[in-house]
Amino acid sequence: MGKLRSEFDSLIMFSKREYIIWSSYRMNAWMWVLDTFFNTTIFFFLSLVTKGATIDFFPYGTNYVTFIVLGLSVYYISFTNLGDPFPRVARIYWGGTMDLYMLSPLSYFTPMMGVMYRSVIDDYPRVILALLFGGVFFGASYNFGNLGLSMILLTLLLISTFGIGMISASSFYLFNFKQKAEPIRFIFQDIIIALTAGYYYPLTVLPYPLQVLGSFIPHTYALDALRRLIIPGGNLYVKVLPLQKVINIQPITLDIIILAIMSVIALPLGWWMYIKGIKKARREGTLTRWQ
Amino acid sequence: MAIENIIELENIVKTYKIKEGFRKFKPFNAIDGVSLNIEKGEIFGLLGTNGAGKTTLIKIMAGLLEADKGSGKVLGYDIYENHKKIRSNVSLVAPTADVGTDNNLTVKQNLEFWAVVYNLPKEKREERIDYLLTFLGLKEYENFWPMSISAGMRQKLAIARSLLVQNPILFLDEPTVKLDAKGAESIRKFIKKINVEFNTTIILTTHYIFEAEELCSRVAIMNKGKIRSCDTINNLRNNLEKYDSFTIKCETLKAKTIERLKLEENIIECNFKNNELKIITDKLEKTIDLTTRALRKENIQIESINTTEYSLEDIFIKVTTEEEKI
Amino acid sequence: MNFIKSSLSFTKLEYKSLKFYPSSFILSVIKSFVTMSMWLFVSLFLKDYATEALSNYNGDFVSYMVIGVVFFQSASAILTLPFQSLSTAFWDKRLEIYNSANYGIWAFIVGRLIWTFAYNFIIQLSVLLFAVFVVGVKISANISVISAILFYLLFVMTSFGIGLIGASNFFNLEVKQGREPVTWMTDVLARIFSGVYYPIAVIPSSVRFVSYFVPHTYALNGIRQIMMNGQSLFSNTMLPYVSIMMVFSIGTILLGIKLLNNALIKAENGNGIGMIV
Amino acid sequence: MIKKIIEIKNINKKYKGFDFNKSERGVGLWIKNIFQLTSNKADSTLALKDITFSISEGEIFGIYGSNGAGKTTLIKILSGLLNPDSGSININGSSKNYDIKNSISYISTNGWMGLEWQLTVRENLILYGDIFGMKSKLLNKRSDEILELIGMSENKNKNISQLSAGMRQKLTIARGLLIDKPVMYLDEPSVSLDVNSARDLRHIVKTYTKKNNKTAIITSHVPADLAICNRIMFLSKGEIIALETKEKLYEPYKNRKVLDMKCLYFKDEYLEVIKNFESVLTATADFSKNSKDYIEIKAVIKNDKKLVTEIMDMLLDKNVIILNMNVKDVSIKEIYEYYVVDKETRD
Repeated sequence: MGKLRSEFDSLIMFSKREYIIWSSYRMNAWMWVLDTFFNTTIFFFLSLVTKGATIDFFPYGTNYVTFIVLGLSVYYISFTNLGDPFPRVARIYWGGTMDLYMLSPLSYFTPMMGVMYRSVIDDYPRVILALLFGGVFFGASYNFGNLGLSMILLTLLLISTFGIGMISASSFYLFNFKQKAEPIRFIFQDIIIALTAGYYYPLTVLPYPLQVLGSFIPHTYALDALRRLIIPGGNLYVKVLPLQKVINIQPITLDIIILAIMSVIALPLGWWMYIKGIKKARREGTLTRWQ
Repeated sequence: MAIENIIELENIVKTYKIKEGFRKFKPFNAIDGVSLNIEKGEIFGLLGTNGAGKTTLIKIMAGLLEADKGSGKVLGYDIYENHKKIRSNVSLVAPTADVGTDNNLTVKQNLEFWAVVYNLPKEKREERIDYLLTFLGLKEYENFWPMSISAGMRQKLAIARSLLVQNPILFLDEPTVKLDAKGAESIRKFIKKINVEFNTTIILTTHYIFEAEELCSRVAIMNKGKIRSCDTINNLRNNLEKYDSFTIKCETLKAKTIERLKLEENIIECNFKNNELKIITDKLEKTIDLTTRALRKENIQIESINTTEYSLEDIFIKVTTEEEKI
Repeated sequence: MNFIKSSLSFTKLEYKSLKFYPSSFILSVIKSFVTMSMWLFVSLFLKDYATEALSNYNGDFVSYMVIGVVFFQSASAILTLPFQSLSTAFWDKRLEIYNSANYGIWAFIVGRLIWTFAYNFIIQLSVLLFAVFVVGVKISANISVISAILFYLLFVMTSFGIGLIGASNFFNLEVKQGREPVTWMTDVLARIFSGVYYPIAVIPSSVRFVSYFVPHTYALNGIRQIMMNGQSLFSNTMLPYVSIMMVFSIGTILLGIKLLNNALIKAENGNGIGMIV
Repeated sequence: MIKKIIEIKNINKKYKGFDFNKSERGVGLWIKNIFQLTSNKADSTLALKDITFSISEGEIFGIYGSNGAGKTTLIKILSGLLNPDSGSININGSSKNYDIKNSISYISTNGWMGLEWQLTVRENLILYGDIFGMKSKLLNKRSDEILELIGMSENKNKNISQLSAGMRQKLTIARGLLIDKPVMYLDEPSVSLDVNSARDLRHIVKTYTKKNNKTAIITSHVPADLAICNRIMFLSKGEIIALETKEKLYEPYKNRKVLDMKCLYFKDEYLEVIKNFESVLTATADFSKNSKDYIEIKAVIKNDKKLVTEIMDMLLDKNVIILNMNVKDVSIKEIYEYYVVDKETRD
């Protein structure tokens, strides 16, 4: 019990530290506010190419800006949870602090989650900002009818993406990828997700094979469900995703189930791999940079 | 009571795979059958040229690296099973420690951060940090950014961090490298002080011989992953030659004085040429005392006395060159 | 002469490091393909609604988008180059060593420019060819390749010039890491106002004026004229674009050189090029 | 008449927006944003104050000083990497920054030392030569020579990452020798080398400069490095506190000696007795040595033989066994400290 307590304390401490550091880069703070704003702007203008003609991308209602804003939100979240663990581990390693953490009573994961606060502070608020900008400036409209359900979806998304992130992070030691690029993360984030997550377009635009590929990542289901729920005029019953067409239950329920399964598989797997990786590193002497 | 060994290693072997181009590896024995016992509360020095395996050995002792063969206990924990226990009970200051201190946090903030990470009880933190800051003379710099204090100070900060929790063992890997004479000296002073104050067992690597000479109660000289010799500095010296010898410089010496000296039982050899009386003996203390007194009785001006002591450097070079010969 | 030689040796260095991580090349190739196809899908998604807005690009939103993205990508790589080079060398403590030779830093930057240009040219070209021949993105049947390349060069030069201006802030504003204001701002403005993803006609007239100050507007428009309408560099429609880009490229490059040089001298008079401690 | 290759007159240098003793976030090192910059404009550190000296061709010139004394700053100024706020430099007959850079080779040994990790040892040399616009033919020939000289020719095709720290450092030196310029600066040449390689390095530098009539400037903390210098400059707080040949530096301690004794059965009260001899200036005994069974006594004394004998007799009466007894000259560290103190007392 006391163990857990201390782990928790250090997590808090990490967040404190990361906050101090983050707030000392005032310039960047401004830049990322602007960044979010500009990102939304681009897609707002993009939505104007229709010259007022209403886009009707069944079953996600008609408001393209809302559609995009939700896409961006999921993008930001996945960017942190999925994309960040690996570079953070790399940073600890190259920064030479890995050995120090290893010599502390902390569990393997605490420091690694701790240093992620930087991008948590950086990215999570963007979700709100995006929603805000969308609503205030660009006429996005939201339907928070069943907020609870959306929250559940969000949490599931957070967990599952983080799980995949951990898997990619563990490859730093397990497969000894000491460079910037790392296949697992790259294949997931920069290829599959970038193409098939459908941040900016519904999955239906893609050729069928890509749609199938898309049904292996949590984003697809999260976005599908969230958009149905939050975009005004979203339809809850029509099936669009390949899997939805196969399994005959209500789309949103299916989405939640799939997300839950993904979370339950990905996270434990990720943690297990990470421990394995560290064990391997201890044997081969690649644990710390200091030679 | 018998002195307990805080570290016991039994012919440890560690082999790295060196990458030799694509998918080609060649084995490299970083540690090659090292056995080592370190007693509680001593300052133990590991000496060796670059790449002699000092750091690897430290890593193994600190539980950061798993040995391939051999057995060992650190703090009574087995180095294979209980490495987590070992890790959380030893402190370490690596050459990269400087990187470990975050440049965006002030000196104090850094320590506070690590205090929590090292899981120091809340109520203790403040006083402990204060104590350390004053102890290492960093008090007036507590609100400085690490980048704006000297390298020596940063090294001290790193040491302070490692002392936050009073672990029984402290590893220092080249603590004074890249410091100027003054900085290095003060660090050395503190190493001694720490050893006395907290009675921490300190294991340090260095290639400054005088440093080891000044600090260490025992040294192990490493070369090519083997420990060539491991003993107190005096014994290392004595091992070089069975007999001690000393020379006394003085203007003149009566022939019969020399004769008389020659008769002494402990004096193996005794000759006097160009104002130097060279005596080889098997009982240094007695003979040197006797001789000096004898000379003074005859009121002879003694300019200098030199007991041929082998400096660690001699030993070091001797050992390593012997190694090359084999 | 020596200068060329030493900058080329830096180019060689870049090449060497590529051989060290061949994967990084492949990855960046894939990345640019992915980016392209991502936007391709966006345009596919919206093209049915966009015909009216794109009437003067004969209504083809897909090819409009692809061409825009491809050329914008390659240019923005050049844009950030000078600052990136300085920053990396600085943190590796190499910058001062380079500076201990006359024009060492310039050789370094130019060398990397040559490399990055070649590198990007190949990648983006392959992306374009892929888009045209595999995906079937429509482009004009009779493109004069010379004009395309020449105009593209103008575009690159402009980006490089702006990049240099930005790099001068490495010493002027002491921005040693992270994003550098000038290049960042240029990038953002280009993304929003220069019509990379959508014709500037759709931008609300109240803010549209910004477009006219962003070189990318003219560059991308010109490129599209060449690629989609098969204009040659010397046709009357192209004349305004070419002349404006001429002015931009020469202006920015000269200004950039001047500013960065002054910045370097300022640094030498001040706290030096490298780290103090 | 030997040619003066370096002439420096009243150089001053301040670091703006940078202060060692100010609690700023590594100001001037990485100022994060524009807002901060303005706040740092104000404070500044004095790096060098009114430095004037000259070095003649073929000389090995040593600079000794504690951290922050301004050694590196001076070197940078001499290499045209930094311009002084005021004063005049003249190196190899020119004061133009361009020519200065052409007539020096700057060897810094900190950090990655500007080595390209992607390249092999030899390729590094080649690249460096190219940067300095050497002719390829000459370059190839010379880089082999140099590698031979520093004894690294067998691992010239190794990657930098495979080299030990010491090796890397040797390589940086090699790089400095490669571009064969009249003056070369060695900044902390033996900082992370072990005894043997440091010794080799010193030898290399010495012979090389002699053979090719080069001028070398060495900054170092290591006394041994300075032993090979013809003249040594003491820097403290950015000022020259002494600039002399080794012999001259010892001038103030000419009639002083250090009495150095190692005794068994020495008790601390005897120390008082020693101090009471009128020609003993200072005396210290080190009882803290836990590594040795004897006790070291150090005393700075006036130079007379009688005193030594007296002390000896005194100790013999008290049944102290004297293992070692030497009357030594003073070491460079003590000298430096002497000059620093002396300077402070003067102002």
